[in-house]
Amino acid sequence: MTRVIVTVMPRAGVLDPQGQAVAISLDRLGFGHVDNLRIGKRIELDVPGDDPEGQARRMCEALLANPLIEDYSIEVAS
Amino acid sequence: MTRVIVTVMPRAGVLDPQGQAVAISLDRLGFGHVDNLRIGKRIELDVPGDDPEGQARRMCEALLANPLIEDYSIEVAS
Amino acid sequence: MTEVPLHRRLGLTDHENDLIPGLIGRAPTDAELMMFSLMWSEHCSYKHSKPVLKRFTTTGARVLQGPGENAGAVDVGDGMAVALKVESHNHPSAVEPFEGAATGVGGIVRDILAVGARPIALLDSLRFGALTSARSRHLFARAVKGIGTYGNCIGVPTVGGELMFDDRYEDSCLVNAMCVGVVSHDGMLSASAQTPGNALMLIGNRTGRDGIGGASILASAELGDGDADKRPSVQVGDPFTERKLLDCCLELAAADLFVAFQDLGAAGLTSAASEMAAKGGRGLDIDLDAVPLREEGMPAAEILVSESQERMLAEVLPADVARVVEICTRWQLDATVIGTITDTGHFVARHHGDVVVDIPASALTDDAPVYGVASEPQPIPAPLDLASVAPPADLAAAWRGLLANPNVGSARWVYEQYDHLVGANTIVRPGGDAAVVRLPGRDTAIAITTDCQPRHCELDPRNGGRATVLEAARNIACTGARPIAASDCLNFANPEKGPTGWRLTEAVEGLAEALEALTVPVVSGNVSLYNESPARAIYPTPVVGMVGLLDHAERAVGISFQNDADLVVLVGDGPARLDASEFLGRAEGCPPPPDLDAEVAVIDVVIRAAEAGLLASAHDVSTGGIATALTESALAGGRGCRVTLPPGRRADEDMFGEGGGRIVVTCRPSALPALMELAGLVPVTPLGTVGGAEVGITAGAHTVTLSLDDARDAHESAIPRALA
Amino acid sequence: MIAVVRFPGSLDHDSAAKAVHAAGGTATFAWQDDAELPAGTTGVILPGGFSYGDHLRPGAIASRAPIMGAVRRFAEAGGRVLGICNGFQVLCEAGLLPGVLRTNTTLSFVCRQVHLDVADGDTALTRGLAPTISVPVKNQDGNWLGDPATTRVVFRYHGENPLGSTDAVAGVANARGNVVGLMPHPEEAVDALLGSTDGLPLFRALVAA
Ligand SMILES: Nc1ncnc2c1ncn2[C@@H]1O[C@H](COP(=O)(O)OP(=O)(O)O)[C@@H](O)[C@H]1O
Ligand SMILES: [Mg+2]
Repeated sequence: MTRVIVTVMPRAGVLDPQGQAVAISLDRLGFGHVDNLRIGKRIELDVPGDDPEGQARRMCEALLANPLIEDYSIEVAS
Repeated sequence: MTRVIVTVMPRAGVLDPQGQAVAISLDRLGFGHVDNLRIGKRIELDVPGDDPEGQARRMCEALLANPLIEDYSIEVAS
Repeated sequence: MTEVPLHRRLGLTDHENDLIPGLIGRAPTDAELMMFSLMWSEHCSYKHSKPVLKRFTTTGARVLQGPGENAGAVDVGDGMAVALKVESHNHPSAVEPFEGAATGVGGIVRDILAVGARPIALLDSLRFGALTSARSRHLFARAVKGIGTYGNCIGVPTVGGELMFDDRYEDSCLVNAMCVGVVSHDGMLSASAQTPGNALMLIGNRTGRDGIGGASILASAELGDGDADKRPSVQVGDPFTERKLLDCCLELAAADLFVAFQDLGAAGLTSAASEMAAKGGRGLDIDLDAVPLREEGMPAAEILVSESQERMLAEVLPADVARVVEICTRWQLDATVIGTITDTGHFVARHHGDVVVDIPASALTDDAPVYGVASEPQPIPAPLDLASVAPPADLAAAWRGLLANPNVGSARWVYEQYDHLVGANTIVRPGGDAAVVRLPGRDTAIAITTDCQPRHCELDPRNGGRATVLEAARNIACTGARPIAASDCLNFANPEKGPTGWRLTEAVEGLAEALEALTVPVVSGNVSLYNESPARAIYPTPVVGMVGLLDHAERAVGISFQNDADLVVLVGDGPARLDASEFLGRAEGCPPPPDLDAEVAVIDVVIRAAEAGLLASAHDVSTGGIATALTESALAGGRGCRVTLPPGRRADEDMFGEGGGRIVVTCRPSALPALMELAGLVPVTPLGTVGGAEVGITAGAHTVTLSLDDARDAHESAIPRALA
Repeated sequence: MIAVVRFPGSLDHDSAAKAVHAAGGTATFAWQDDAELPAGTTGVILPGGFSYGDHLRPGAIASRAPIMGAVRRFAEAGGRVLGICNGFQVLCEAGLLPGVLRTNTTLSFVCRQVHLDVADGDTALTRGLAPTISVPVKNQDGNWLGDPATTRVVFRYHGENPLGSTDAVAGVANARGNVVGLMPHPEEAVDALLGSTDGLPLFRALVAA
């Protein structure tokens, strides 16, 4: 098993309503104006086999990310 | 403005229903049994001021994370 | 420094600790002590409230199951039963409002499931501090989100509830949930263990470290400054698993695969298994190594008391185990044999080959100490001296202000976050008096409501208790339904203190008297005590959940004005008083005692008038007085009215005064004679007519009007503005 | 025979079946693990609910279930498919309809009666609907994001746009018009006792195929 971290973020140019709402709340809480706040997902998992990166990529293509609105990246723990 | 990445993950031992559902699905899609899958949030933002890390920590305490069920970590881009 | 002994840290008194060896014949192990501490907490044992609860009438012609099982049930005809129960999740919601409220919904739904019923409706009764407090805004908004997220995802419509904001709930918010389900008479399940040799199966989520100690620490102690320490024990809800559990268990029940069935709630496996055993006079032998865990290395005591959600316990014939597993697997749920039913009467648990628990099951349940409550009668305050309340300079402005008060304004902000339609049976939606839900596959329907009059209960608990029940019954009657059953949730402060104990006893007396006057039995309920902080105690808040039956679903009546030129008619002549009213805004003065006979008569007239098809709308006069009732019916129907109120003492009291015994109905002018005849001696007073784009009220020498647009703006924005 | 597809977490399958009956048809259920639709299927409904708890993305996990292969083949052969709420999300995730459904701009669940303008009454399913219909909307993630210029939009919110979707889109069809998805719930608008019968023609059209 290899520890893999998959990051799925809203694509640049796609409006992120949740991120916007959080930015507004932060401002209201007195943190001032926060720029470029975006919220995505971090998926941690143990992947079997000897090609964890390829396997994680296939998981992203098959399920974990929606290419219409999301980009993903993969990090394999050493 | 300093780029900061906040990672918010379900605390160890706290149920992660989303991670569980995704693990079941990956298995059903033929990826086999996946261990220790947990899903959290990745929040990217530009923080003003000269103590971005402290500021981000305060944001986590105030809003971004729920300390009852989530742990957070902060990474400041250099 | 001497170390505090374990039993005290677990919340047991020295006296209670001394009782245990006598019951089990030796000193308890730590795991056993933990189990006693949880099972003997107020939450599980009702040790203070049990004697008080005896006051309720729990039998009646329709009662199929009274208190004693996971939920009560009443007959609604044609072999169908309706199961109902109200439960609190106050303390968990104060610690973590989203998960606390969500798991409160999950818990009450599993109580209904446990009697074999399909849940068809949820209601939530909510009380928080004033919305001027940031903490209360947070608790309120997150609790609503938690209820919505859970209820929406499990597909049970949340069709009603209550909402009240008052400083007295600032430190101890109340989150009560009610669930109603349907089951055929012969499909009803019991939690009572039956036959030695049968398998004990755990179905649903895996067991983790959720809510360890929750039952004693979260539910039975006053919340102090140390709340942060309680954090790790928060339970997290998983509504997706709950939905699968519902579908799966109803399928298993339909296939007759459960001998006994029980949910896991407070105190987890300890409570569920000991109650199942004690109820049936059986024993259990549980192998804790078989319990599916979410985390490795959990000690026996933690497995025994974990409050992980979405789990059920079933007694299953050995020959049926394979089929149960097969069906659960299709629903992607774990189903595991964790033990067997025995004839020893003992709760035995084994872990890693050792016997870690071996005690009579009844020692945990039936032998819990019973204390009753303290009692120190309090004086009943005198009625308000009206002269001490300055009349408002501008009645229209006062009216608008009252509509914009979050205790009076629309709850739309809340109920639009709830799916109140799923199931396609919701006939009367939230926003009126009671909700009306068609019984699946039938032409009959039930009306459901939850109510309480906390300020009245504070000042005069017995009459407040009566007023609480009567309001619930009026709400049911306004839909045309006849009340048939009640459940209650007694939310009080520390009953070991004299005034609180007295209020608890008195309020229950008032509830019981009014329920008897209506011949409505109490079939289930729940108690939540110690709702106080060093700074303040809640009002006595005995929430009543009531169900009514409509023989003809299509005759259900709502609050909306239906037709221009309809008559606006007042049924009943109950008092309008500013004492403890929302217009006054505080618990001061003392509302007049309800007249039980007159109230029952008014309720009966409205039900019979609805059955006879005479009514276009009906709405009871409650919070905010008759001006509010008229405005709400006008807004709901999109048409105004013009009325003259019966002359009273002062225009503001006439318009905004509260007190029971009044229902505003509308009917075609041609229906008035029939209504009057049907009413007999009950006063029926035409007030005016429906029509126009404003509500116009003449009270004494004053005529006040409010346009529907102004009224809507005030009413609809009350909560959003308070939250902004 | 209309096949109503069930996933773990489906909620509105019974209401959808009732609507089919109200429209004079018969309904049967298909389970997510089935490889084929039931024999004799003449139309398919993907009902509302929270399949797989809406985890990851609404509809994402369900859209990868075995039955979806059969639904795809059925649609490609010209069969009529109606996706309601979560069913719409599943169809978008499966690529059978254009666009994607994201969280409502209010970030809250919204349950409310709304009016819809029928923007395209020419599809196999929307023929026969009144120009404006009253139906309830109830969802958390009903904010359709897509390109209206290249999409066959069949429903738009009339008046206020409650969920914040692109161009007030409430429902879309595939180019051929045999697959329709919408966020509001026409199956909750087939019974006068519950407030509206405006959704009935949609089910009549499905049943008529
Ligand atoms: N206030 C009350 N009025 C009537 N019955 C009550 C009341 N409180 C509890 N009960 C009954 O006592 C029994 C035990 O209640 P409880 O422990 O809350 O049930 P559960 O274990 O299912 O959560 C139930 O049958 C319940 O209906
Ligand atoms: Mg129970």
